[in-house]
Amino acid sequence: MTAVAIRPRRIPRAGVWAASLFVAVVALAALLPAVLAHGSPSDVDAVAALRPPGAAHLLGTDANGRDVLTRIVYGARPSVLAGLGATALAVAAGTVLGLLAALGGRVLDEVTMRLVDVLLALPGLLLALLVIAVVGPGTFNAILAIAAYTLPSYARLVRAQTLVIRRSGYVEAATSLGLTRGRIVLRHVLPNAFAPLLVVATIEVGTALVAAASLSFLGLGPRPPAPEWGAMLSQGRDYFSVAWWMAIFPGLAITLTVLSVTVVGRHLQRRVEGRLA
Amino acid sequence: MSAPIVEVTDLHVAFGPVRAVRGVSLAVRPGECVALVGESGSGKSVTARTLIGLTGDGAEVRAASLAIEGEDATRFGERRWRTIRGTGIGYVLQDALVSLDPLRPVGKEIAETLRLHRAVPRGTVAERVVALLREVGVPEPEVRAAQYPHELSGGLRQRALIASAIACGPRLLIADEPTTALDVTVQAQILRLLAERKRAGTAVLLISHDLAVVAELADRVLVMKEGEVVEEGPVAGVLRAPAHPYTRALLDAIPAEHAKGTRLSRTAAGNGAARPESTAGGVDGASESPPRVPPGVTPGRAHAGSGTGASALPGEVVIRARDLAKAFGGRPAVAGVSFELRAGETLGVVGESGSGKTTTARLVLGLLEPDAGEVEIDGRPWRGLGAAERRELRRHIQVVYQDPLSSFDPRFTVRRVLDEALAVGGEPRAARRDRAVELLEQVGLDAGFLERRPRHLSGGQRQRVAVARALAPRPRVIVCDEPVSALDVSIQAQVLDLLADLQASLGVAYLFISHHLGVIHHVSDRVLVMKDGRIVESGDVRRVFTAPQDPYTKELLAAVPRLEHAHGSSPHSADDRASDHRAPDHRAPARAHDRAYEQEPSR
Amino acid sequence: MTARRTVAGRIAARLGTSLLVLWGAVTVAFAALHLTPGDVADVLIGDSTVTPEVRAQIVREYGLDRPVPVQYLTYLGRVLHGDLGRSYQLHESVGEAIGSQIGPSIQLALTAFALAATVSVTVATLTAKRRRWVRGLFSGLELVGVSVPSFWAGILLLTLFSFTLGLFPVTGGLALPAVALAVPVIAVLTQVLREGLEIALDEPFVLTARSRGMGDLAVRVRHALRHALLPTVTLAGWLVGVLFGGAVIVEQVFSRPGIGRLTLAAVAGKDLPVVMGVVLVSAALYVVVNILLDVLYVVIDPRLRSAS
Amino acid sequence: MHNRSPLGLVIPVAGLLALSACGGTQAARAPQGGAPVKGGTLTFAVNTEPTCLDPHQSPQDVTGLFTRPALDSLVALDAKGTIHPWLATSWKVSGDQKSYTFTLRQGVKFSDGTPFDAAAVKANLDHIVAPATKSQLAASYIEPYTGSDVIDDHTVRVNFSRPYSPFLSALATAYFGMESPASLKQPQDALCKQVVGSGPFVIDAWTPKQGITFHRNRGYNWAPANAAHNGEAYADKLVIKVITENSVRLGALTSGQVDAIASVPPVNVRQVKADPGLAVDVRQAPGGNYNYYPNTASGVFTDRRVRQAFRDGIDFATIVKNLYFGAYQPASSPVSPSTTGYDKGTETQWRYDPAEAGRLLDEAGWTGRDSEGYRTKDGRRLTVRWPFYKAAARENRDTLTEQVQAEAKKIGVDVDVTNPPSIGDFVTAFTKGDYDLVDFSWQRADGDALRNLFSSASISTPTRFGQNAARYSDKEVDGWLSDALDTTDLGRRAELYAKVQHKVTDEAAVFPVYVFNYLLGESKRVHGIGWEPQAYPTFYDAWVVQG
Repeated sequence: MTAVAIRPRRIPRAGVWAASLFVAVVALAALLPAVLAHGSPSDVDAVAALRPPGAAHLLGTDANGRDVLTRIVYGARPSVLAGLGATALAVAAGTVLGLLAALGGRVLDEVTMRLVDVLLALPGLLLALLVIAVVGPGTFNAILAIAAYTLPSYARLVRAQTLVIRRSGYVEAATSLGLTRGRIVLRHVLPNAFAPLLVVATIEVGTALVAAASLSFLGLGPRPPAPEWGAMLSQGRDYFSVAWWMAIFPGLAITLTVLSVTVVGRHLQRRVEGRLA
Repeated sequence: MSAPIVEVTDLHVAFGPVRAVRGVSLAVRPGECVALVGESGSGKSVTARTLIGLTGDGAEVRAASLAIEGEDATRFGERRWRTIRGTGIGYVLQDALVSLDPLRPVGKEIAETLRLHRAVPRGTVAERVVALLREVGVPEPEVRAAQYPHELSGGLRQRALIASAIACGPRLLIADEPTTALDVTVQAQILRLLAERKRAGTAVLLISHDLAVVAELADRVLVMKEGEVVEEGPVAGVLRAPAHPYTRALLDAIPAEHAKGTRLSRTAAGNGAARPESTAGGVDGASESPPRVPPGVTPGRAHAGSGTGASALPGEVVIRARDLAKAFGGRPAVAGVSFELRAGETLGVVGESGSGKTTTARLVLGLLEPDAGEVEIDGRPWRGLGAAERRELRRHIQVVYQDPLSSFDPRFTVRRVLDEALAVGGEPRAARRDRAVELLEQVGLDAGFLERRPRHLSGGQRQRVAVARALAPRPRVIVCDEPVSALDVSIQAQVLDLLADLQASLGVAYLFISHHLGVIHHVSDRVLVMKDGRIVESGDVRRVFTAPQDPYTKELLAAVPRLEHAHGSSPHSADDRASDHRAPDHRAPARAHDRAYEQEPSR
Repeated sequence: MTARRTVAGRIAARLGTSLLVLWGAVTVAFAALHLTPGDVADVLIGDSTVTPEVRAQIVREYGLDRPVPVQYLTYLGRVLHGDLGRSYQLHESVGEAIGSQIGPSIQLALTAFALAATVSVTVATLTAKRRRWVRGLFSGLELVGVSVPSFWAGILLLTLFSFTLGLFPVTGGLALPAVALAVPVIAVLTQVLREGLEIALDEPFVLTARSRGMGDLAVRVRHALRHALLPTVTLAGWLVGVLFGGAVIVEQVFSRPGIGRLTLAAVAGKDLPVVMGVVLVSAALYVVVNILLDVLYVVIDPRLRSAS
Repeated sequence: MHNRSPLGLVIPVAGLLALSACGGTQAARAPQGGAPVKGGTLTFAVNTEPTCLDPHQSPQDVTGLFTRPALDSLVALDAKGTIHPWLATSWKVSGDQKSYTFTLRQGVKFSDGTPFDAAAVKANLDHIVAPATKSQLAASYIEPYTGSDVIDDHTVRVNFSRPYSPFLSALATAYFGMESPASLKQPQDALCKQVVGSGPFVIDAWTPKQGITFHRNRGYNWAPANAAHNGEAYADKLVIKVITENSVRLGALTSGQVDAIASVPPVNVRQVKADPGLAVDVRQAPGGNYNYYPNTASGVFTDRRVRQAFRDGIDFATIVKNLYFGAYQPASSPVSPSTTGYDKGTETQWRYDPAEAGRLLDEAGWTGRDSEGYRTKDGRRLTVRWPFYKAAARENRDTLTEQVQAEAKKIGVDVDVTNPPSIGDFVTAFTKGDYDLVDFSWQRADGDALRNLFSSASISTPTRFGQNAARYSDKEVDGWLSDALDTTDLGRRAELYAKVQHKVTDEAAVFPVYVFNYLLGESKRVHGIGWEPQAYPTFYDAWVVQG
C-alpha cells in the first residue's frame, strides 16, 4: 500500500462500468463457480493435455488436460478470499492500533507508532516471508503474512485521519456545543475516519490479491491441484514455449481483477472525497 | 494625453460555458492608475491575466482589439508574450508567501526576471538584485536576498515580489489584490510603494475588491459585476456619486462608513443591491435570496439609537475574563487580558495577525486552559469544573467561526447539524424539527434547507446555518471569530445585519473578533484593541475610533484606507519601515489563498 | 509545533527513532525465533544436520539454557556486535551469506530506482495538466502498471524481448529485471509526481513565474518539480519495500542471484538464522534510506531548516 | 536434488530425493566434429547447486558435477562397469577380499602444490569416515572401512571388516575425489566453500546462486586411462552457471549465452532438436527409477491385492508418455535398464489392466462405494495417504501426481496428497512409516542399489534412516542381496539381482513410474562432453569451436 494517497482522477464512465462488471463476474465466480464453468477444475484428461484455446476449451487445457477456463473460474475463490481476508485482517488490526495511538494518549501513541515503524521497516514481501518462515506456508498463513505487512499503513492512515478529525472545526464545534467525548468519537471521529479507510481498503484488496498470488507463485500459498491463479501461473511458466495460454490467462485474470478493483475503488474514493471535502 | 500602454476593447473571455468576461474595454496610460473593482467572480482577475496572455487553460479569448505598447497583441505568439511579460508588463499577485516560490531565496526569484530577459550582464545580476530590493525599501538587501519567503515578514515579502515584477523596468505594473493578505499597517506601506512607482511614471492596473484601497491609489475606476463593467469614471466621482445601483450597494455595504445600527444590506424588494451570491464552486446554482426579516423583529426598531452602545444598558456580566495568560512553546500569545461582556452588548476585539485575538476566544470558550487568570461564564469559572459541568456551561456560550464549512461534519445535513445542537440544548426529540425550522427562519433561511448539505450552500448561507446552530442551545453569548472575513462585502453586509437583528430580538451578547477595523467599528458597543497578546486600549467604540489614546491604535486607524482619500495623495506618515522589521509572521495564508481561487471563474 | 527544532535536532530525533526501529526489528527477529514451533536450537539448525558438539555450542552461544530475558539480551548483544548468527545449512555465517548476495540485489534495486525516477519525472513533467486524452492515456497505463503482477510482467518481458526478439540477454542482464521491478514504482511515482505537479502548477508562484516571462517547460522544471518531489519523500518506506520485496520475485523469475533468492531458499529450508538476518539487514537499509531522504527533504525544503 | 539431510544417520535421506551416485569417471567417447581445439571458455548452465561443495560431506549429485572437474579419483569406472586406473596405477585385492593395496601414480601434485602420495589417500579416506565430517553419503559407501596403512610413499592399503565388493566402483565416484591433505585440515564449513584437488581444472570461485568458475590446471598429465585424451584440458575456462528457471535456462541455450544446459525440460526437447544449431544428448540414469513405494508394513497397502490393483489399475505408461513427450520411458523394474543387473523380464511381468484391478479390489473386500464414488470397506474409504514434498519435486512430478490422483479415482481409490511444509516434516513422517505411499528416484550405477531399496536392514526407524520406503521385509530377498555383496563375479551378481527384481515386482512392492534420462542440451559448437556412469556430464575432454 502506498503511503501517499493519490487524488483519484476521473475515470471514464464506460471504464467504471466495465470494471464493475468484471468485479461482479469475479465475485460470482468466487461464490458460485459452477454457474460460470461446467466440469470440475480437477478433471484430469491426459489425452487432452496442452490443447490450445478452441471451441472445446475456450482458454485451452493445461498439462493435465484440465480446462484452463474452468480452473480460472474456480481459482477466483482462493485468490479473492486471500485478497479480501488479508485486507480485512489488516484493516481490523490497523484500525485498532490507529485508534489506540490517536485516542489513547501520548504514551500509547508512541508505543503503537514505534511498533508500526518497526513493521514498516521490514520491507513488504520480506516480512511476509518471515511470517511464513515462522508459521509455515499455506493458504491461511499467506493471508496472515500479507496482513502483517499491510497493517502498518492502515494503522497510520487511521491515526492520521483520526488526528485530523480530532483537530477539525466540526469536532471543535461539537465540543463547544457540549457533546461528550465518547459521543464526539462515535458520531464524528469514527465515521469520518472510517469512510476513507474503507475506500483505500477497497483499492488495496487488489494489492493484497497480487501479494497472495505472488506467494502462491513462489510456492508458499495454497498448493496444486487447488486452482489458484498464482500457482497456475507458476505451473504454466514451465510450459510457456509450447502452451502460452497456461500462463497468459491466469496472469490476465489477476491483472484484470486488480485493475477492475482499483478502478472501482478509485471511483468510490472520488465520490467519497467529493462528499467529504 | 500620452498613448495607452495597454488598450483593450470589447474583451470577452469564456471558460467553456462560463462567460467570465463580457465586453470589457479599458486603457491604461503611463503614470496613471486604473482600478478594476468587483466582488469574487466578477471577472476582474481574468481580465488582468488576459492582458499578459496568461488567461488560463481552456480559456477562449476574444477582443475587438488588444494593443500593448501600440502593437496588436492578438497576433502575439508565445515567444513574443514571454518578452512582454516581465519587460513590458510586471505582475504582482497577492500574498507573496505563495506568490514567491517558497523553496527558493527571494533574491533568486528577482534574479530570474533579470536572467530570463538578459536585462543586465551575468556578472552583475546579484548586484542588481540588491539594488532592486533597496529600491523597493527592503532594509539590509544583501541579507534579505539570500532569505526564503517564509523568513520575511509579509510586508518585506510583498516588497520583494514587487521588486521581481519591476526588475526589468516594465512600463505597466498589474497589481492583483496586492494588499489583501496584509495587515492594515503593512497594507498602507505597500500602497505607498505602489504610489511611488506611479509617480515615477509606471502605469498601474490595480485589481481589488476593496473600494477603500482603490480610493487611496487609483485615478480611474472600473466597477465590474459578473464579467461586465457596470460603471466607469474618475475615482472621486464614482465613489462620491455612484451612478449604478451596484456601485451604490457596494459603497453602502462597507461597514466602516456606517455606525452601529445602520443597515448595510438593502433588503427592500426591488432595491436588489446585493448581488445574488452564487454557490461556492457553482455546483448546484443555489442562490441566496436577500434575508427575510426574522420573525418578531421589526426592521429599524432594533437599530434605533443604539449608537451609544450597550454600555448604557444595565446588563449583567456574562463573561468575565481576569488576567488571562497563555503561552505556546514559551512564546506568550495572550498576556494579562481582562475584560467583561454584559448581556445584550457587543464587545469587539480588534488587532492584527498574531495579536492574540483567537487565543483569547478559545480561552473564553474553555477550549484552552489559561496558564494564568480565569474566565467566568455567567459567574461560573471554567477552572475546576468537572466534565459534565463544563458541558452544561458550554451551552451558554456558543461560537461562529470564520470558515463555517469546516465546522460542519461533512456527512451531516443541515437538519442533523441543528438536531445535534438542539439535542445538546435539551430540546425534546419531538420538538426538534419544528425548532430547527424556526431557527432557520430566524437566520433568514427556510425549511427547504433542512435536507441540504452545507457544502452545497453558498458562503453566506453556510454562515447563516452556523449562526442557527449557535443559537440552538439558547446561549447567553456567542463568540464570533472573524465571522465575515471570508465573505464578499455585500454578503458580509447581510450577515452583519443578521447578527444585529438577532441581538436586538434575542438579547444575545457577542464577543466579536475581527482584524477589520471597519467591521469592528460597525458592530461593537465597546472595543478592545490587542497587540502582541495585550490589550493596548479599550473603551466605548466611538471614543476609541474618534479619539484614540494609544499610539498603536492611532497607527492602526491612520493606516485604514478610506474612501475620502479618493483624491489620490497618500496621507500616511507612520514609520512603516520600522514596523516592517518585526519578526516574520507565521500567519497561515489560508484566507489569502482561498481568495486567489475564488477569483478563478468557476467551471 | 511547540518547540523550535534545528536541523541537527531533527536529525538527532530521526537517529533516535531509527535506533528504536532497529531495536524493534531485533526484537521481532527474536520473537520470530521463539514463536516458531519447536525447540529453539532445532529451529536455528533447521533442516540441516549438526553434531551434538555444534548443538551444544549453539545452546551456549544463544544462552538457550538460561531464562528468556537473558537469551534476549544475549541475542541483542550479538547483533550489536554485528554477529547475525550462523546458517547451519549454508555452512557459513549469516553475515557472509548476505554479504555475498546483497550486491546483485542492490545493483538491481538501484537500477530499477534510477529507471523509475527518470521515467516518472519525465512522464509526469510532460503530462501534468495536459490535454485530457494525454493524461487519460497515461493514467490508464499507470493503472495497468500498478495492477500487473511483477512475476507475470517479468515472464512476458522475458518471453518477448529475450526469447522472441533476442534484444536482451536471457540471463545476467540487468535491463529486463530492472524494468520488471520498476514498473509498479513508475506507475505509482508518476501518479504522485503528477499530482504534486498539478497542485504546484496551480499555485500563485507559478503564475508569478510565468508573468516574468518564463516558458512552460522551465516553469515545470525549475519551480513546480521541486514541490512535486516533496510528497514522494514520504513514499520512501513503500519504495524500499517494493524494491526489496519485489526483488524476491524478480530474482526468481529471471534466475538472478540476490537476497530474494537467498531468503526464499531459507524460508523453504526453514533456515531461520538467514531469514532473521535478512530481516535485520533490510530494516537497517530502510533506516539508512530514510535518514538519507530526511536529509534530502531538508535540502529541498528550506522551510524545514528554520521553521519553528 | 534439493536435498538437505535431516538426520546424521547412517544412510542419508539425501539419497532419496537426489540423484546420488555410485559409479566411475568419464566414459570414453570418440572425439567428433574434427580435431579438438584448445582454448576458450565453456559455459554450462545447471538448474540446481550444491549446499556444500565438499563431496566427502555432501550427498548431492550436483556436488559431483561441480567438483569432478577439480577432483581426481583413484580409479575410474566406465559405462560397462569396468574399472580403469587413474591416480592409482594398479591395485591388488587380498585373498579374504578384506583389503585392497593400491600403487599410486608418481609426480602428481594438488593445485596448492602439495604432492599426492599414500598419506594423502589415507587422509582422504579417514576424513570421509571421521564423525566430524558428517558425511551424508560417501561414508555409507565404505561402511565396513577400518583404516588405511601407508606402506611407502606410493603404496597404500585399505582395510575392511568384511568382504565388500562394491568398493572399487564407489571409489571411482566424485564422492571419493582426492582433496589436498592441506585443505582437509580446514574446518568443515570452509571445505563447503572451496575444495582443492589435482583435477584438470582448478576452482576460481564459487558464488552461491550464481555459479562456479574454473581455470585449466596447467601441467595436468594424469587423466584416467579411459579418457579420450591425456594432458591438459582443452578449455581455458569452465563456467557452470546456476539458472533455476527452466525457461530462462533454455532461453540461455537457444540465445547462445551458454554452450550447454542440464535438464532440458521434456516439453521442449522437440523444440531443441529442431534447432539446427542445437542438440539434445540423452543419457539414461542408472539406479532406482522414479518409483512409487507402497508401505507394505502398515495401512491399506499391506494387502498385496490392493498394491497390485493400484499398480495395474493406473495407466502409468500413458501418463508418462503424454506428460514427458517421450523424453522419459515408462519403467517396469525398480531399477533402470542401464543399471548393472537390470532384469528385462520385468517388462512383461505386469501390465495395465483396470478390469483385473477392480476384481482384485473386490476380492480384497473393498466393495462398497461412497457418495463420491470411492470404494469402501466396513464404511471406511479406500484412502491412500501420500506425503509429497513439493519443494524437492522435479520434472513436473507434481503434475504427474495430479494425474495419478485422477486416474486412481477412476478405480475408486482416494489418493490423499498432503504437502509437508518442510523436508524435516517429510522425514519425520518417512522414518516413522506414517504414510501409505511415497515417491522418489535414486541413482546409483551398481545393482547394489537394490539392497538399499529392498533389504530389511534398510527400513527406516525414527533413529535410523534407510531407503527401503516400501518397508519391505523378505528373508529370501535379504539373502540374495547379501550373497551379491560377497561376490565380484558380475554374472553371478546379475542373476541374484534379477531374482530380487522379479520377486518385488511379483509382490507389487514397488510401482515403477519412469526411467530418468539426463537431457543435456548443447550447442553444436561444443564437442566432447563426457558422461559419468551415473549420468552427469564431464568436461575434461570437451572443447568449444569459437566464433
